[in-house]
Amino acid sequence: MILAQLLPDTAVTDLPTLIAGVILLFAILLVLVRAFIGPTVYDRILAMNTMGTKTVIFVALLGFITRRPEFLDIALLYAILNFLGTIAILKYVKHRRLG
Amino acid sequence: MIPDQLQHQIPALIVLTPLVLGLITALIGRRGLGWWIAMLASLLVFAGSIQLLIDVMHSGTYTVSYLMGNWPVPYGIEYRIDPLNGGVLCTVALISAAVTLFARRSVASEVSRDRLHFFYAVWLFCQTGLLGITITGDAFNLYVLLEISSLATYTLVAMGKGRDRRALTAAINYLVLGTIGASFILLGIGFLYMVTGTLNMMDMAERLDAIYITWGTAEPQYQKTVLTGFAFLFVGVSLKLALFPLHTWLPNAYTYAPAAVSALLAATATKVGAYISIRFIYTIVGTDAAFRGAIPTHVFIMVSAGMAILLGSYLAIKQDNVKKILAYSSIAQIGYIALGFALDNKNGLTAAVIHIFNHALTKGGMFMALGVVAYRLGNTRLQDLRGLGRKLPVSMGAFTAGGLGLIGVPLTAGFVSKWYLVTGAIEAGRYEMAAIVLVGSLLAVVYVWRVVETIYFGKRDEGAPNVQEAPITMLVPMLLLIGASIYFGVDANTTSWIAEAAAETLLGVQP
Amino acid sequence: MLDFLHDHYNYWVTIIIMMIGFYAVVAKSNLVKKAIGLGIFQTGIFLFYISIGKVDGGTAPVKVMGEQTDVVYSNPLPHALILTAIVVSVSTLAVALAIIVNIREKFGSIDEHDLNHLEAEQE
Amino acid sequence: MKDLVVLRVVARWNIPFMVVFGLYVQTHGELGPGGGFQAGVIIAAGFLLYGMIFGAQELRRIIPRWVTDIAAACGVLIYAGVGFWAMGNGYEFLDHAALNPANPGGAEPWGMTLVEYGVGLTVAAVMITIFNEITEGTAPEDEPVNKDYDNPTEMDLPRR
Repeated sequence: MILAQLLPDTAVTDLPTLIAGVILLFAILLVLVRAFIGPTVYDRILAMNTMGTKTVIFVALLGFITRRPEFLDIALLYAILNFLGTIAILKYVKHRRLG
Repeated sequence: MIPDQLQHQIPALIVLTPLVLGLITALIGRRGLGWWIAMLASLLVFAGSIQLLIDVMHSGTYTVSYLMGNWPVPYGIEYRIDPLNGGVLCTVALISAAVTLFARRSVASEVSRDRLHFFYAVWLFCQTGLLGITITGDAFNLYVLLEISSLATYTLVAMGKGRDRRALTAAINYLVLGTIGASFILLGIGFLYMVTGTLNMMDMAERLDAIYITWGTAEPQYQKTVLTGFAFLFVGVSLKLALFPLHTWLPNAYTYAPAAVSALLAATATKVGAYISIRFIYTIVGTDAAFRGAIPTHVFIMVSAGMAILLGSYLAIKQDNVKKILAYSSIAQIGYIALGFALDNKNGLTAAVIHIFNHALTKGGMFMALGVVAYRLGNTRLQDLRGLGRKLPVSMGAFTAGGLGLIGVPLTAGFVSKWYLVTGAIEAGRYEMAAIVLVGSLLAVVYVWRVVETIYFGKRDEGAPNVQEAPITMLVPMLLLIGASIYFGVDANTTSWIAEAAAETLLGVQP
Repeated sequence: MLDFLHDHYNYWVTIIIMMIGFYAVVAKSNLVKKAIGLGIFQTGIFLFYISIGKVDGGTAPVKVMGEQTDVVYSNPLPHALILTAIVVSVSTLAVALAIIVNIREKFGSIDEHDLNHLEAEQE
Repeated sequence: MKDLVVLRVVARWNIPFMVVFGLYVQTHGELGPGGGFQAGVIIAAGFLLYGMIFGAQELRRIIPRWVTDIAAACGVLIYAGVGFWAMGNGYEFLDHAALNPANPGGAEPWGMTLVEYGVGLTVAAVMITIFNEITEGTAPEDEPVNKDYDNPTEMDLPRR
């Protein structure tokens, strides 16, 4: 439903991508549940990292559906920042410092 | 005198000079040059703003406009100066120049030496923000500059940590409340942008007028979005302005900041807040929607202002730290300004505008006098001021003269603004407000007398450190401001000319 | 009722996020949590701005390559405004954290109740 | 963390691409999503990754503090300089037509590009400065707080 609202008049003909989007959102939801219940910090970090990966794919998919290849740049950027963020959090948890 | 080319660029230069010189101060680093650059910037800005005000008052339309990047009006950022702007701009520039001169010795004694260049860089950024707010004609630009000045202010207040660590908690309190206020302003501007599709203040005002007309049938109805946006804006600005129930950040921030910062803040920051409310109520949203729409805002402001005058003065009486007395007195004085622009007539608005200027002079001078005390004694507790009148005759004399201005004794600037205010209140049929103003003056007598009595009739403790009069660089700006407040009390022609012109342009009366 | 909720869902999201942040600012006594709350509060406002820039059927405001002329773009102005506001928000967070670090050094605590006690003792 | 082979190799291979991607976003900003602000963050991200894996000392060795300080100020001065150039030539502040009076429309992209380069320089420098400020004062290398990955300590468990 959200997807249909995001893309009112773009090609809804490519149903497979729409289904892929919905599945991705569901996967993000599952990962979000893991991030909440936890139990250790590492579970949460893994969950957030996975969620970032899903977001990268979702942005790329969105670009594919709306026929805007520029979205790939954003996906690439988000992949970099996600990687960096995960490393930073892991390093902080293990060493209690960033430098 | 000034080449035409340069004169045309003055509105942009007023904001850019402190910004660029502040950056250079930060870049040059530890050479002791900071104060000189800050002084140079303040003097340039002061000269520019006087020139600009003269231009405005002598131009037929009472406006000077400058287009950033030469983009046509609704699209680009416009700097637009009218008498209200120009007056507030000159006030800010004058106070900044005077306080910068004062700051040299005062700040050197309160801020560690290797942070001095940083202090003056932030000091200049604070001026950039305050000057920019008054000069800009673009709503979002106003928000950005407001945040620049606020961020600089939080940092400056926190710099008082060397003398008293409570400066830090005061700064974080101010930061939390100030950021919430600024966010509300951002949200309010967002609502107005959503309705009008423009950010230029004049354009916004015109489009809002058009919306009111098409919306109104027999009786004007105001769109809920506009009123919601206005409500957010008003609450946000009131937080910045420290209008009564939202004033809680103010006393500690003023008390524990370095002396020069207290003087700058008390004299300019809240005044600029008052300017923003006047601008939004009168120019953009319009009094029809703000006062006579679904929400009678002026009644709220009057109640808050009345409470501010009475409770602010009452709390000032109860304080033991003189800086805190002045801080609570500032809350009361903000009440007078707010009352002035809530009256919605020419005399009330004139009172608000003129009191912005007069109170800035008076309070700036008084905080400088306390800065001298802090410079010589290290603190400003009331019991330590006993008998200082003989030791520091000039500063304490200036303090007393400023105190008379707070009370509103004839021949001081405070009297002029209170005269207009009481006239306006009676004209609007608000006799109870006129009564509150008079009661507030009586309360001011009490708290000023409490300090003056301690200064002149108290006995100095045995073995109290011997103190001398302050160095000349601290006395000159203080006497300048206090002298100006007395001069403009005796000869109010210039200030009332500008303030009345401002009130007329705001109320839409053809000059 | 459901339509009312659905038609204004961007407002609801904004309000909910703002109130979560505001709750953190008001209810948490840890100063760092207050600063995070302020960040959440402002994020709600950013989302509000972004949502009012949406044009029905509009695509991202990046010029479409090729010869198409009938492309509808979303309004890019709120995006530009919010980029500025995000910078402001980050600066606010930085200033807040710097002050909190100083508070930790001078008072030895960043809990508001402790700070109130310490200040009262100093009086 | 430089004793971890995977991270070290990944970083070695990734950092050049991150910086080049940043430059791409910077130069390509007017045609795609991006601009000086985003580019500055991406370039700084590359250096930050280097700093996190090889240590902040090492990062400060290749980019000393004075370089970032000057770069940050220079970026702003480039921005302001474009504006002052216009002012000096009798145009309004930041009127890019001053760059090429013969063809004002054609000068607009030039002005914007210069301004964006200034923004990118400042943002990259400020991001690295923030990283330096955060890591300054921590010991160069110390023992990991938690070496036992299989048995998380109390610190790793969620707190109430």
